[in-house]
Amino acid sequence: MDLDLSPAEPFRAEVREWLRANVPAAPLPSLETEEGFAAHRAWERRLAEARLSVVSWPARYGGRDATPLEWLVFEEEYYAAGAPGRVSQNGVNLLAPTLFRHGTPEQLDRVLPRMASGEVIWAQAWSEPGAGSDLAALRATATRVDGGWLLNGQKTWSSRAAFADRGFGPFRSDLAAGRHRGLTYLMFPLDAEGVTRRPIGRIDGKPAFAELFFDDVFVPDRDVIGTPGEGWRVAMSTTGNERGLTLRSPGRFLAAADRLVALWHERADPADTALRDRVADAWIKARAYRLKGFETISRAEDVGAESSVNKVFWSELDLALHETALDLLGPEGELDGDWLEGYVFSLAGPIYAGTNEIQRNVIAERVLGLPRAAR
Amino acid sequence: MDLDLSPAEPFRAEVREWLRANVPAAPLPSLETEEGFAAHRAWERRLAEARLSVVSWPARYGGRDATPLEWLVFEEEYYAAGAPGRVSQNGVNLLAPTLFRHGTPEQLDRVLPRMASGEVIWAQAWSEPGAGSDLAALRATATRVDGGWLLNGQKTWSSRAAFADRGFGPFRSDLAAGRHRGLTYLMFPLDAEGVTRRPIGRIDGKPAFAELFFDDVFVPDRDVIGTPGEGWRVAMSTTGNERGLTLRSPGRFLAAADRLVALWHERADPADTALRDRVADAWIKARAYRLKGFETISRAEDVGAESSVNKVFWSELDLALHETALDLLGPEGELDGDWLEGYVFSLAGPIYAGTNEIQRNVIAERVLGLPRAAR
Amino acid sequence: MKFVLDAEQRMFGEALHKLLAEAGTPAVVRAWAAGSPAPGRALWRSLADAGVFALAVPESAGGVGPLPVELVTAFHEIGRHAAPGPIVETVAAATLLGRLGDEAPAATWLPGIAAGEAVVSLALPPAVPYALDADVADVVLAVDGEEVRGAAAGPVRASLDPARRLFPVVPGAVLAAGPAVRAAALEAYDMGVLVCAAQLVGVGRRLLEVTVEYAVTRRQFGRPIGEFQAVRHHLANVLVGLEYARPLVHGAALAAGSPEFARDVSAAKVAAGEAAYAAARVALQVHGAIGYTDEYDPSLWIRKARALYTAWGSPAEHRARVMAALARG
Amino acid sequence: MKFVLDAEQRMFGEALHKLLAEAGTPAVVRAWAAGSPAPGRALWRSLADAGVFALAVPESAGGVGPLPVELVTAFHEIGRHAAPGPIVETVAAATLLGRLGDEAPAATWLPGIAAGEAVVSLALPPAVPYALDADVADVVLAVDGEEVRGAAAGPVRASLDPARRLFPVVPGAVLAAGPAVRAAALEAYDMGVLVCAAQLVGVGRRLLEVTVEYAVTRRQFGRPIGEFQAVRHHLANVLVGLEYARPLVHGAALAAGSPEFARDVSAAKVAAGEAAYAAARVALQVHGAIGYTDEYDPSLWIRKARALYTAWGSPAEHRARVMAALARG
Repeated sequence: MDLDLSPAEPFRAEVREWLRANVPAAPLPSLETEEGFAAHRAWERRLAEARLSVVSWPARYGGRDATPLEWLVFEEEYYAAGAPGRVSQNGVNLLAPTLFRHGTPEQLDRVLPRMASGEVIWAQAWSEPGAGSDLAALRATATRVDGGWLLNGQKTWSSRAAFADRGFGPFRSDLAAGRHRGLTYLMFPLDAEGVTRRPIGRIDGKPAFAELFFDDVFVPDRDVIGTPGEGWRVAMSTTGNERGLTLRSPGRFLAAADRLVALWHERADPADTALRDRVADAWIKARAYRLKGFETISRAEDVGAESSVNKVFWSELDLALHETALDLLGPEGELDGDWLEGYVFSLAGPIYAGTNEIQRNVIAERVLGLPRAAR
Repeated sequence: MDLDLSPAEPFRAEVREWLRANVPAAPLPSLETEEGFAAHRAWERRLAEARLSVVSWPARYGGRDATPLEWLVFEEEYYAAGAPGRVSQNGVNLLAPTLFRHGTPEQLDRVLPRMASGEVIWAQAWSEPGAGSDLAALRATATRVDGGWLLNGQKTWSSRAAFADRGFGPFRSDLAAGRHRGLTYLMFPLDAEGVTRRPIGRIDGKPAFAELFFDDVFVPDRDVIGTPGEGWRVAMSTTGNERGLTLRSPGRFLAAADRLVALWHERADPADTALRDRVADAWIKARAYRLKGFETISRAEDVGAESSVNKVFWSELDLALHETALDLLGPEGELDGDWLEGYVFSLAGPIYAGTNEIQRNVIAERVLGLPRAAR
Repeated sequence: MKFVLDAEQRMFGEALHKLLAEAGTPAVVRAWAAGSPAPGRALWRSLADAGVFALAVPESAGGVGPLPVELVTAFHEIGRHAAPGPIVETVAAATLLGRLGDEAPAATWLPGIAAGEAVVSLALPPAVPYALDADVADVVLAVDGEEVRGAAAGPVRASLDPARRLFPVVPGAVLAAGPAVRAAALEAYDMGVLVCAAQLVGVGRRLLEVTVEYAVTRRQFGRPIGEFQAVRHHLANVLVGLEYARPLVHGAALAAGSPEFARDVSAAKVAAGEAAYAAARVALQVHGAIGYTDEYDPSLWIRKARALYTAWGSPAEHRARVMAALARG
Repeated sequence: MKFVLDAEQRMFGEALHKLLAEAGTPAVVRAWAAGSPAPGRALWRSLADAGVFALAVPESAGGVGPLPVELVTAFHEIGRHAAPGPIVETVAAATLLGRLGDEAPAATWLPGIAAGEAVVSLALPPAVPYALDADVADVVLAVDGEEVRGAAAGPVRASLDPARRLFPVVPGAVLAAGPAVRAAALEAYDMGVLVCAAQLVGVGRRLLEVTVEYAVTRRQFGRPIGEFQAVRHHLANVLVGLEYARPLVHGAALAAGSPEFARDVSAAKVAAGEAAYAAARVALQVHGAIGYTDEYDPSLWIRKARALYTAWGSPAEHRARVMAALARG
């Protein structure tokens, strides 16, 4: 057993140097505004030009075949540098793994390079009213027509869909089949004829996601991922990514914990052990999450249900860390700023990508082997 | 609305004075030992001689018809004075209310005075192996015979039964009837022919409760409480007492919280706000529990499901308060002493008298009106 | 000893509940947050007509106060309906002016406060450094040591709760000065903490009400989510927290004027803040994504609970006040 | 980078698991608590034969150590089986003696420690004021500033965990003195904290194992209690806590000898203590009354978890060490 990170140090040095030279001095406008969205898209292009937008991908798609360790190191450096949020993350972390697993060579060649360059920004379209964590209750339909499919119905809580270019998700293509059957996984344009998007304000009012309405939206066969009717399996094969390491890399929390420690040194009364202990816990947990990440990539096998363990941990860590920051700021805590933005973001953690209650059920059944229960 | 306690002040003064003069300087040996049990029984006699053992009872049974407020005041003074634990509490708090509600005049005259004087100490015998919080699963039987009943089977977790004189609880008298039907509520001697008691060590090894085995133990009809077959209703009518105010009067927690505050002033680093905040929370919650008690006795109506709210609150308060004390004591925390004894006692709180999980179900259904659920 | 609201106090609370329900506060709050205070000002006047502000104004100045029990009864409903505006601040200001000893500012402002014509904002550093809704207020007071000054509003600072518009203060003319100011400011702070705590209990209660309603109607995996034990137990814990915060608020109200008032309002604020914030967290978790949206009404109370959690003194500050009081014995 | 136990380390842990399981530790622990140390001494020797103590003894003194990763692997199993005796203390003493610079006491005791012939207890105030099982130990060491002394045992103090017999120390002859003692004592403390943390993770893991087993078999209200969401979620939370404590323990072991060792063992002790104590609380709550009884085996681990929670430095003390290290940057 070892923690020898030296194989990744040259890469770390390169990334750190590039970020030092390129991270904008002033933070970009909020990702959840039209102006900020454009600015973040431009930033993705700069990352791509340095072949740093998708380091773990094969070179032919714009990556550099980075090892998992190099990817973790990249994430550490990226968030430590306070670099902009990743507007392309839903495509990179959710759609791309799906394509690597189920896509055709043609799809990979067509979709991935333009995703890597930020030319096309993707939005996930999974949830529907009445089907949040319960994917089996999906009702939006894909009807077979000559050469493709017609989409109808509604999706909601589609992150970034207010400004994104294209969307992806499962649609019900066989109404006769059972809850988990008869779903087909599709990619579609958000500016297509028949697509209406209604931005939804996050709890702080920012349009962080949107409702999508489909009225006979045509999708050609080439935009079906995997076998028609097998959309459930296709979707499930990447939920682990959403809950696991890729969407919430340790670097993000290490950087936040370091900023919290700095805030404590700057603002807190050193004698205030109540706050000190909470700051210490945030730092300890961020470090635990980092080490757990090294453990995960050191094991060959698929993470599987472990991603549920991850999701419960990082979402609670993120919330506790930001609650501590707001409490530390006292009457300033409720004021708009980075810490409040981070707090609002962290509030969603225990809810999306399957609520933590559902993750605990998964842990109880698949990890602990407790009897399956209806409730 | 007012908090005018003056009507009870004369009584408070009398109680305080008597306790000042009579509470043993040295603590009695542990209630959970034979020697300590005898000492606590003698203490009950002294309380009875001053007509302070059951203040809220009618005078004819040894009480002094104290108002609910006077009773709360008595409890505050009693625990503030650090007076001995009440060896008779299961009889006074659980059996007596049952008798007041369902007993015959003959039973009241026969049982209550000797309970008030400590001459007869009662143990509750409800739980059975396989029927802890689930009273409907009781299996110990009472079989009709000429002039009375024969008890057979097993009871367990009977507090104080190792040294007590008599027991009480529901037995299954009609095997055909449904889970909640066909129970009969009985009183029986613990030294009778056919009763075997096996002391059970608490987690700290002290024999705080016992297993009881019944082999054709005869109980005369006059020791049936209420109507045969109605034992479920009889039992349920006092579970509120066990969960509610009577078994855990505010005085107990006010005294413990004041001792914790004193311990903090004596032992803790005043700059240690982490501990300070936990001490403050213990004091605040103890005070909240006291005020809630005044609220409860100010309302006419029966507490009902509110006793479940009480039980969750005091059991968590008691545990948190003692955990704080142990943490405050650091390496001394694991050592035998009053705080450790209190901690061990508090560990049982969330379990007995219906686990807190069950209390939360009761709150969800009877207070919040959530749909009944099997699980 | 009768430690429950008497019939008259209960009726007062129910009347306010009715008044606020009919006013349709969610729309009023959204308008207030959007910079259209007119509906909020109208609601303010009807609260005044119902006698809310007079409760904080001494009889000598045209009020009926101070009546702390009636005030916490009112603020429970004000929180339950998320009524917008510097209501806590105006009540605290009334306490300040009523205690100054100096008659002039009291005579100038108290009758208007009682009548609902004067909306007052207040900065009471360090715990209350910003003046809430100062742009809408008819007067902004700023306490600084032994001085009370009129103040102008600096540039607005946005809050997590868009209905809370916070302004740094630019101190102006001295309205009163001297040791009496320090004492009056402490009483004003304690009164503000008390009614803020009452408001928090009302906020938590509404969050519990709407979340229970949602858990009964919303179905997932083929059954109402209120059947899932995790949801049931979350909600039961919220009820327990609120049930024990309320008596602390009532007890503190009855302690007004006693040496224990400061200690007791702090204890009430700690319990009310923790209970209301826990209610907000559970409301968000049980509602899921829809609870996380601006357009769905529970967000009004979820944001308010968090903002009030640190407003008028953080839980840590109030725990410190409790322990300091206990240290003095 | 391969941050998982290698095959050899895994086999070592599995061998100890087998050894301890076959030893029937619950009976050994009960005998130890009852004052019959013979079975415990026998177990001690078989742990030594398996190479446990040699891991803490430098090669120069007949050991193979220090090997921190192998040590935490061993202590995970020692905690999982609740093996009794001053095992942590003996390992810490071996570190102390190995670092003294002074050869004499090292030469006297280290070979015996490696061979399992010397059971050593240790007082390392302030965090470790009492000598564990001093009545059974072959030697009791007491560190006082820049001195290491032999010590006699004062009157026993009973612990919540009857298998932990704690003794005040009566310092005797000076065995070593000088600044090197202070440095060696700090290293000994850090090593003791590390293996105590590993032991806590093992204790928590066993509590999770037995509680899951109980939840699967025990039925209430007509179904296994493991079907109730409250029970399922309690147990899931315990797993999460343990899953993230383990990597901190392994990471700290790999930091031995680096400037971060003290910081990292403290972080590991905090996480392991909280995870193990949470496991104990859930084990008790899920087992109900039977878990609260002395005669039922889970009590052995429930008591140990609470005792070790504050042993070798409370969570608060270790959080303070972490933040102090971060302050130094």
